[in-house]
Amino acid sequence: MTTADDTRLAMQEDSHLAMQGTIEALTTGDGSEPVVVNLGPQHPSTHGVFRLKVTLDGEIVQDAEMRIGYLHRSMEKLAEERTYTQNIPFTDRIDYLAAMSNNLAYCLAAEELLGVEVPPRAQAIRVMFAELQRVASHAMANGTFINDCGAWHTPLFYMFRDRERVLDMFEMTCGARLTTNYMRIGGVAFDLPDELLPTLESFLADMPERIADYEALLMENEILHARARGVGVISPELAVNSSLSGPVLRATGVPWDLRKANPYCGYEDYEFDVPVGEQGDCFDRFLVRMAEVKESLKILRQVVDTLPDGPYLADVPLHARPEPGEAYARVESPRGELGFYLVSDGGPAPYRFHCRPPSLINLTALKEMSVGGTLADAIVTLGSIDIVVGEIDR
Amino acid sequence: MSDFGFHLAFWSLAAMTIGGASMIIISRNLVHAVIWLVMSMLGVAGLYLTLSAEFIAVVQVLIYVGAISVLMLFAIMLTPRAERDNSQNIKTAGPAGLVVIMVMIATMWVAIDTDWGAVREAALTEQARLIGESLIKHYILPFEIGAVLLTAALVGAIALARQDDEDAAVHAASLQAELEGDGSVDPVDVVDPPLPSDGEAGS
Amino acid sequence: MTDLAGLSSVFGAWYDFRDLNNLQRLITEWIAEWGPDWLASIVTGVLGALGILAVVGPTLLILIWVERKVISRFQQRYGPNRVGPKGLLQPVADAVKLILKEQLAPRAADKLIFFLPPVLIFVPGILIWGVLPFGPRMSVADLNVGVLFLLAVSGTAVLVIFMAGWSSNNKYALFGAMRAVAMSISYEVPMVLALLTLVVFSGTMSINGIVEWQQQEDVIFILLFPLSAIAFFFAASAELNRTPADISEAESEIVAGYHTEYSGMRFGLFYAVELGNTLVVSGFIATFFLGGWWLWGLDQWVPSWIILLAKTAAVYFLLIWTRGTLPRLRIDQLMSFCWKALVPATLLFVVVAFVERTLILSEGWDTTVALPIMAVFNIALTLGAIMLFARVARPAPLRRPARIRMAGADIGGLRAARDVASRREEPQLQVGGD
Amino acid sequence: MTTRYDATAAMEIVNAGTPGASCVDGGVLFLEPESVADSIRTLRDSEESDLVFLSNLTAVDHERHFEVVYHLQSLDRNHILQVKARLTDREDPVLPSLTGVYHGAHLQEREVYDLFGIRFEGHPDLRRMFLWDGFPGYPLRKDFLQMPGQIRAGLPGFPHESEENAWPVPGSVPQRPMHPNDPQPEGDVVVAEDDGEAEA
Repeated sequence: MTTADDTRLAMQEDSHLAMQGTIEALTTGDGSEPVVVNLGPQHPSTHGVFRLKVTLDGEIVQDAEMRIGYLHRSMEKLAEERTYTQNIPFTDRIDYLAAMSNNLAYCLAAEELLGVEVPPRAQAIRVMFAELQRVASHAMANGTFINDCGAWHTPLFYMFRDRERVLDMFEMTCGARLTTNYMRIGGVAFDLPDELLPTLESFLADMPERIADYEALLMENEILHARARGVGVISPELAVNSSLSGPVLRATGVPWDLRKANPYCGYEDYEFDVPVGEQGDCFDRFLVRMAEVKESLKILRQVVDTLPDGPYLADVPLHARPEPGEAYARVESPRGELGFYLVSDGGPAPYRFHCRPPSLINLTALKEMSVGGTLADAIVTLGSIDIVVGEIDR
Repeated sequence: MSDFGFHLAFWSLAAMTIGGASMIIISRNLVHAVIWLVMSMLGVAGLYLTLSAEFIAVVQVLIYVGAISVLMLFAIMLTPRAERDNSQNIKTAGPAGLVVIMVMIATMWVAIDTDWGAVREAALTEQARLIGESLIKHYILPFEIGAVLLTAALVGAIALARQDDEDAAVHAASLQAELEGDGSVDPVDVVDPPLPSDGEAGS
Repeated sequence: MTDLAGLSSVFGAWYDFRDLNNLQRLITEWIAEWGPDWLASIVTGVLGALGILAVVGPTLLILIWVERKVISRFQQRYGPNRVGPKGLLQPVADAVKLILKEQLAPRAADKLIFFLPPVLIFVPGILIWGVLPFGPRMSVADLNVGVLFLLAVSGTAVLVIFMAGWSSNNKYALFGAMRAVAMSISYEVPMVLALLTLVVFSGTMSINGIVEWQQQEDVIFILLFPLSAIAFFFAASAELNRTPADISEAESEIVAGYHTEYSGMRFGLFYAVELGNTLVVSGFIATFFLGGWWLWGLDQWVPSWIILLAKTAAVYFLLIWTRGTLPRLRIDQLMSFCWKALVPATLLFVVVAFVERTLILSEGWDTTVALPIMAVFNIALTLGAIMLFARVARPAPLRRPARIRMAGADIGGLRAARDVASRREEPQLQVGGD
Repeated sequence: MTTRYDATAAMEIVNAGTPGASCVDGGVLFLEPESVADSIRTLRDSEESDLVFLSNLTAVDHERHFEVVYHLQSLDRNHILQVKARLTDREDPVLPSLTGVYHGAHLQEREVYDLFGIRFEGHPDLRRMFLWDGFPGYPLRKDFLQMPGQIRAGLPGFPHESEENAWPVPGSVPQRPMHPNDPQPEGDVVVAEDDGEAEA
């Protein structure tokens, strides 16, 4: 057994004793004494191995602190020993619910280093899959969010039905559903299969009805309103100062979307809008995600209509050595601003590989959002931020 | 009902009541004591049943088991541990015991001395109606006094609970100060396990 | 009944399945002929208990299947369909699995109190069946104080839940237990008040008496006192820990609440009792508010217990429906809903029932005319109360609508945010609000 | 389209308050480590630069020195500026914390501390984040777990390029025993992992 294992064991033993101590304090201690409750690492609504340590006075959260690292796989170190192309599968595993967006952000950074021009068809395919990924990811986020509000899995299963269709499309294109490994430096790995476009057409035809269903089921649900309105509120000033991004930032009213602000892959050619909220509470985040799904469908419609012909992959040597330099490319992933910062020393592998994880940075303000609310509010807030632990820990 | 069934019920219920009451005194854990108290009260409810007073029996369960004991559990949960340590009260235990014994003797004397005029007729079928009528007609004054007393207690309890709001404001302010301050690390959080020495390091 | 004259010999015979009590009465009369009367009463009790267990046990197994199947249809999936025909044997397989699982107990648990609750929880769970009238004479114990008995027995279950949560030495369990206790003592009040309406109006505390009153007056109580029925339904679902009030075992917050630390069949017992309680409470709702075993004369033809079971199934389906559809409320919302909405409303209806009862008894109003008028009045009052609540008691954040605007060309930071927010045009999406 | 904010302009804004900023060709703004927080606060508050959003904060180990890299973004003006600070002390690299300027620096600085060992002075809660307390070393430094024979971390070359860069043919290198029951190899085997036994 290594030293590290011993340390881990000692920690576990320690936390066990600490747990017993607080139980004692809770059951036999002063009533007003704060109680520390660990939500996670194994907990139904921490969405992975994430641990939220809340200090409670009764049911009121006095302090919330997160403990992460349970899923730390040291990707940034591992990536330094693999070629630029070999690193693409790693990015799948960073955010396994939006693998396409991660592929895309990494490839954009690598292309910036290598100075590669991406053919127009590849650009359009990238947009198509990034938006499909957004639909799938938001379906998951909203479903689990309502589950955290206490629904008994019904909305989750409804949303999963749509996500399933998107994943089927991924599978028919690149053979994988979650860890797609589809984007390549200079384009995408495969051209679209023949059956994809008809499937996508039928998906686009069905979705408006589905979304109307969800709006009827969820948006006027008084209990959902009671649970999510005015909960986990954050001001736009603090949101900007906390580097929040994505739907969490837009729910506060700040119209910041990289697809508009810094268009990549030809997003400037498509017509879509950026929905923003007003209150910055959990319900606005939910609504913003719902509205974003609609906008994504709008983009998908345009991509299908204007899909150009041509090569799907630029002529990039497999064993490319970029010039020494650095690149920072960002995309608007479903969770927010996802950036990859690559430093090259002229070698075959990145000298430094850094991912700007929106899930992690969006958690910066978790304490501010949840202190003062109840334990149940903290869970709803965490659910509304939509974290992916693979991306937090990397 | 023949005597055998009655005696069986009476003695087992009496054992349950007195046994539970004794265990309240013996058990050192307050929560255990409450659970024994519940057992004792259930025994009393059973005794009422043997006296054909099913209304009183059911009310006993409803109020004492369902409400009073739960109230006690809440009180225990909300009491600081230091104030629950009975060893500090050992000086008052003697006089208190004396008072209790005197009250008990007085009660028993009254109980034995009173001519209860046992009812030998069939069990009353409409006890609730009789109790209600006697409360409203004959004992209206005590009933009203009890009602006023309970209302006063309720208002007092709400007033006591209301005071917490001021504390809450202070508390929120201190919490805010803590948030804005330099955010010193909570000592509980620092898990600093001793690094195993070479000898202890397992292979 | 004249056309049934030929069959009259059937009535009251042991094979008259409209009333299963006939068989039992036959046995007790036979024992009373030769044996002591305490033996007869013991045999009666044992037979009743066995009858209930024989009904409850298999029903629970079927219910697990029904609940899972119905919920899965709500959720666009198939549900259990592998074990046995249509997955009917799935609950049996689950039970076998639970029995074979290892029984774990936390090291620091209070062992005696930890092991007792899974057994003790059965006591109120079974006792409560005793006063459910399946037919005119078909209840194990037709108590004069049946309503009170029901409340008293269901109130004791909370102590068992507390024992389970406290002894587990687990914070989730303790939170669940405290929430369950707080919920239970709060929601008992509207429950009592809702039943008090019926007791005041029908003038009896016997459950069978309440059903017979509905039979005599040809009316079901849900029409006379709809708000009491709604309050009772909600309070019962709160006591049963079902959504939207399942905070004491809120999965997304406190894992499984008071039975977090119970594994294997110990958990299975909690689960079974919970389902059984759901069924029996559906039965009581059907009895109190839907006329129980009586259905406008149909009970002469169809066995009364089948009518009751059909009504129970309807209420049970409603409970599954709410569970499959609604999110969960927060504890403070549930508490304020109980004390600020349900208690005053049910109290109001106690007064209303008292006044209307007095009108019938003292003023001698004819019930055939008075009851429909009162029903219309009470329904109007209920609707008014609900609308008043919706208007007055809505928390502040809900009074403003949630708005989603489209940024359009305004992309940027705080300045752009102000620009977007100050636009006059209608927001893209507007939800909620007054 | 997000534009690059001219570093020369940023340099002028900063140098008006706390001198020490420099830049090369208007691309990247270099700051003196001691004045990082103050300079960036100036850049954030200045109406002209308006860099209110800390997009990214990370570090790079350049073997001789560390580089802490900040990407600052203006949302309303839609420009981005890359700021760097060099730390030459490898033993105890210290930098003032940005948490007073950007709340969003909180977790990112903790991450850099965890993986590079760069201390941020004034950070309210500077603890290990991904790794546990007592983890030996800082894994993203290039000298972390330096292998015997001075093998440098990273990929020396593509496999096809030369003999010595080639990845070993399977079976040609004796495998490290994965389990005590595996056949023990003969001769010297480079064991990459430091066990407790090796230390003892």
